Amino acid sequence: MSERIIVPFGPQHPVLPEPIHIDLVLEDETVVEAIPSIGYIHRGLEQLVQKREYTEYVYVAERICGICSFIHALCYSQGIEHIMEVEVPDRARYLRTIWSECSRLHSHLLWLGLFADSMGFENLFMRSWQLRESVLDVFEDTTGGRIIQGTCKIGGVRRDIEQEKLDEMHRTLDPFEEKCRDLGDVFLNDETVKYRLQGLGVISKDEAYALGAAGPTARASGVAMDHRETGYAAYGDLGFKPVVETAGDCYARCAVRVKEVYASIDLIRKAIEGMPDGAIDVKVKGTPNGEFFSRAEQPRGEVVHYLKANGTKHLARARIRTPTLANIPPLVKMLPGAQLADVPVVVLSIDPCISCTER
Amino acid sequence: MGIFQMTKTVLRNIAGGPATRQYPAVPARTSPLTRGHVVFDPSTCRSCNICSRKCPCEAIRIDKEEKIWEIDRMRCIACGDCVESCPFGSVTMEQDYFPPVMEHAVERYTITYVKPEKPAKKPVEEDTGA
Amino acid sequence: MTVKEEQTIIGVALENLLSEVGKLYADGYRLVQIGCTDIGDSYEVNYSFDKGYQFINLRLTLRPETEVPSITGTYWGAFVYENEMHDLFGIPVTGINIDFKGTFIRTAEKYPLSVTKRGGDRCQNV
Amino acid sequence: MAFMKRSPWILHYDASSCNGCDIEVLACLTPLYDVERFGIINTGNPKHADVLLITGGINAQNREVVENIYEQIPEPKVVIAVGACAATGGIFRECYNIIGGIDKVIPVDVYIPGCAARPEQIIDGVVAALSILEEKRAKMNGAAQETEQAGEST
Repeated sequence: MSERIIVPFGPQHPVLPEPIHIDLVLEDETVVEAIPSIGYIHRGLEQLVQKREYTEYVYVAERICGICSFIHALCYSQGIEHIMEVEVPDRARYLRTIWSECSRLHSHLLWLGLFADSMGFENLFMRSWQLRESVLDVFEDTTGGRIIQGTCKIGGVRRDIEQEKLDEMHRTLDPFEEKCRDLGDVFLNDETVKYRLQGLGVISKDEAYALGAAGPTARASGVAMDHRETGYAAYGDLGFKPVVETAGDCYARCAVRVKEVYASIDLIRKAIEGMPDGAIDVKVKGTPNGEFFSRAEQPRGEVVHYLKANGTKHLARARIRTPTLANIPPLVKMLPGAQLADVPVVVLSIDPCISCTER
Repeated sequence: MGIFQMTKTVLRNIAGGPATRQYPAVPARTSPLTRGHVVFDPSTCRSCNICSRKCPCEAIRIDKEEKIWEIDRMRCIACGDCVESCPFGSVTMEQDYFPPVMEHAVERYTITYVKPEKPAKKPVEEDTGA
Repeated sequence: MTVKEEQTIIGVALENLLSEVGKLYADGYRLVQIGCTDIGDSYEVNYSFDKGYQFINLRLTLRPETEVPSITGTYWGAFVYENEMHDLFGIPVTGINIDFKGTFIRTAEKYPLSVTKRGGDRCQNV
Repeated sequence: MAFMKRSPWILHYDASSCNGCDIEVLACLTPLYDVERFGIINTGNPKHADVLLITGGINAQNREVVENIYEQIPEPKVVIAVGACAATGGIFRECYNIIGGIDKVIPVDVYIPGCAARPEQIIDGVVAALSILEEKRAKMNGAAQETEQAGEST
């Protein structure tokens, strides 16, 4: 009979860029139970909505998370636009789509790098991050910021991308995709990676659905759920199909993200080709009154911004449910059965974004 | 042959030059849109206070009586709202970054604009309303 | 509008909560989120569900200090939201499967968003 | 061994930032910025570190963690606050759970402005911190020699 021991994992752990704490109950080397606790970077952003004007809160919404910043701002703006019944111009919708997909690219490449690092594949980590920098360069050229873009605003976008820049982006997409495919090939087909990931942290389709998993974590288990299918921004015009895998293990979660990188490149290409002319914003007047659950698809899954406005320039309440919070219950179910050495890989496979989660 | 997936990338690395940007030797990469830091021109400011009200993190403070325009660089998030909202073009965005500092200090400028005696209605107030 | 979405909001009484949630579970809805809103002197608790991008929201209106039964019996993953409810708003939730007892999100002041302890507009850094 | 330049080791801790500065700190280590060419190595162990790089403001929960990490770093040590939040609390300043900048808890030597701070700024900040580290080390060595000499003369 083996003894049970509790190993604290985190908050400051070399594999985790962010503080999350998990108490692992081990029997020999196998995890029996995992209890997460968060709160190391809780700031209280939801209350800040009462101190900032609804137009200024876009900046705060962007800073909920530095990785998916654009999509947070997009989701927030779409919610306010719905409440105020503002119609966003077509060009703004397309620009928002391009930037959303760019941030998905940058987030997925970042995650692939970190994931490779957690497996001990240092070279792949560096390659992914090197590739990611070219996405950040596009961000800097088109928005002026590398990771906090600051271009989304209520009623449209703040900056336009000129036609020459769009053409240049379109030209560079092909070589970029080729590099991504080389990299993705390693993640998908390399024997060592497969050996490390297959059959690890399995979660079945029914379980993932019942636990409320979101994003790639759900799609890797076969739940075809991607909020982009509802066609917000310009996704409705671009013919979007979600990427779904069925195995539900770490390898499937990795494969979903690799394939989403390809899908994102494709969406950017289509959006550049179909870019309509016209204004990029409409003037928004007055104050919002009403409530709405605004939803958008982040790199990590579905994000919900519940916005309640009371007719003043300060919102009454913003409640932000981020995908990582929804993915914590599946993580708790995934960990039992894994070896201690595999815990970092399993934890990273849900792509934890703690500053999102704790707000 | 699943074990040689990385070979292609590795070979390309060996053949290609270094990927590193030689930062201190070569200036940092910027684009015309880069939001580096905010520059203030005290000679054109009319202390309308719009920048200070627009600032989402209250980095800018204006004292109309003392004719002072202050910016706390450590609070500024370089969002560019003040630049876009300034009706006189006194606040501009520069591409280069503000260097690291050892002391946390507030930058202070004295506004040179002198309010005209006439018309009797305060122009400052009109600007705020605009 | 860029978002074309119908959102159904159904008011629900406290004693019917578990049966309503059970019905939605049987219909194949998944839990999206549980969130609280401070409406003057009481709380609005939103239980949001989704099925095929159809959004259903059960709304519970609560007086402060009212005990809420946990729905973790039906939706196992609801514990994150219910602990958050307890930690930020001070709403007592009974019968959570993983009860952190106020240590899920640790804050400087207890129950920062509670209606009974409404903090002033103080800025700590000025 | 005085002729040899020392290689500073960095410990990075995420206090309560939005992740933006964190990933930029990590980006510094990756091929495009590669701070390892200056001999700077990122370590996970405070006992090995010379430079503490903190992103984000202090909140109620991580206050003790930051103090603890700072205590564990051996002298001489330099603290760099990366980004607006670490310097003053930035845009999150008014949040109920934010106490303020890093300097509310531990002494900060270099402030790096920006939201999010760019890799170039972080490199500049670390280079600035290194000269401070050298100064502190010289001062420490000087003080140690003085006490030694004082011990010998008596």
